[in-house]
Amino acid sequence: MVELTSKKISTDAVLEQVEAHSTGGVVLFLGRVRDHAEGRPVNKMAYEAYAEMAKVKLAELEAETCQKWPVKKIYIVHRTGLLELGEVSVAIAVACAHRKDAFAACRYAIDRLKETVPVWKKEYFSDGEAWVKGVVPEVKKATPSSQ
Amino acid sequence: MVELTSKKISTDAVLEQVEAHSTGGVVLFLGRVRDHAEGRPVNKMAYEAYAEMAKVKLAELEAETCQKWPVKKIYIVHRTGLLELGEVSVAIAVACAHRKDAFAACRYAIDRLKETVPVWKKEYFSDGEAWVKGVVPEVKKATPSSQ
Amino acid sequence: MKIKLRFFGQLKELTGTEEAEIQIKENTRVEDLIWLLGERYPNIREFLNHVSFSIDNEYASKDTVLADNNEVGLLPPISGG
Amino acid sequence: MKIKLRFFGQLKELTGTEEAEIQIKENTRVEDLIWLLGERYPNIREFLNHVSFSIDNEYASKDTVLADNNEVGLLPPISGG
Repeated sequence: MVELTSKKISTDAVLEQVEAHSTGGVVLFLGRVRDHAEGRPVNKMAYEAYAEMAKVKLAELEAETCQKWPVKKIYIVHRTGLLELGEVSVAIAVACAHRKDAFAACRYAIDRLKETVPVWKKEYFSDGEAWVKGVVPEVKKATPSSQ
Repeated sequence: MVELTSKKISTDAVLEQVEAHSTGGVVLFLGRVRDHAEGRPVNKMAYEAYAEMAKVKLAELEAETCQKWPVKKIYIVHRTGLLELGEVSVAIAVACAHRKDAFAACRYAIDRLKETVPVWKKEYFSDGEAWVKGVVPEVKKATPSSQ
Repeated sequence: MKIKLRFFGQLKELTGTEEAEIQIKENTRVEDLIWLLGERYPNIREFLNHVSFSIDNEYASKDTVLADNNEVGLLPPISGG
Repeated sequence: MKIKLRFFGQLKELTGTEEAEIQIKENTRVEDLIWLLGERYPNIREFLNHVSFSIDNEYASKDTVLADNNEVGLLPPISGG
């Protein structure tokens, strides 16, 4: 399951989503608001999403991850809105029969999320604010009607 | 920090141990009791530890992991006693500034734990019980006084 | 023909706009749209080179031809996670 | 000289013992101890080949010489996690 939420992310709730008695290994990744960025102290962080598209991309990400690894359960949630220091901005939980797969799948999911899901973050400093330098998502060429 | 406990492991408490405003990425590994082992249904699982030595080995594991990766916070806890299906037998939480390190360090820690920490588990089936086939820990040769 | 525009991040701030409608001619490609946008929103001109475009929730290349009622997103480099 | 033995897992079950003391001669190595153990605990003989030994909380090789009051663990292959 995937979700985009403006509410505080509870890690307990995240882990409940991947409860399954048939899984041995669970890997959870949490992204949290850091108190510094390139040496500058950060006070808080705002996350903005293109909600409709982000949900589509999160669902694609889920499907892609499950295609590449034998995932039993996966839950991906991204937060939006204004976050305080230490709050969770993104959580990805993956349950697999074998821990090797759970690590690889979770790692893939967070790496890929950062390349594909339309979300933007802004850092608030004591003396101003700045959008975080992002990455340009890859775009498949429009298939020309060339056959 | 490392711990050996006969009490139920709370993932919230585990994650609290690696709270730090200076860390961006947290990776948590959870081992849970599975409902099957090599095709046979499992009802519960008993974990026995050589407590004094396990604590020494867990502390070594922590030190080793922190030496290999830039770990900001790490918490390793292993459960002992009789566990029901789905209960957490081991939890390893690692917080690093960069997620790549957190994944690598957490992966290393659980792999190494299984090779070095003296813990034994027994599976209970509906019609019997069996000690799980384990691994023989590596032993450094006693340094002979050969100089 | 008309399309709906959606602005995000810095582009939303610079245009002061979340959504807008714009009339386009038939066979307008994303690349052509960029010029229309530069004309209509002068203060985002310098950013348009780094903007990605989406059409109906899918990233679109610059040679994609727009259709009536498409929803087109103007997406600065993404920084989620 | 005497040492303290600790039994774990299957070995604890088979010997019905958690701890025991055993007298050893000076210069007894872990390898020599294995023969003493086989003599004293016949029903773990077939397992002694796969047992690891610890001395005072550290894995010990078979050529390690035991010292008075060492705590020696008889450790079946480990299966934590």
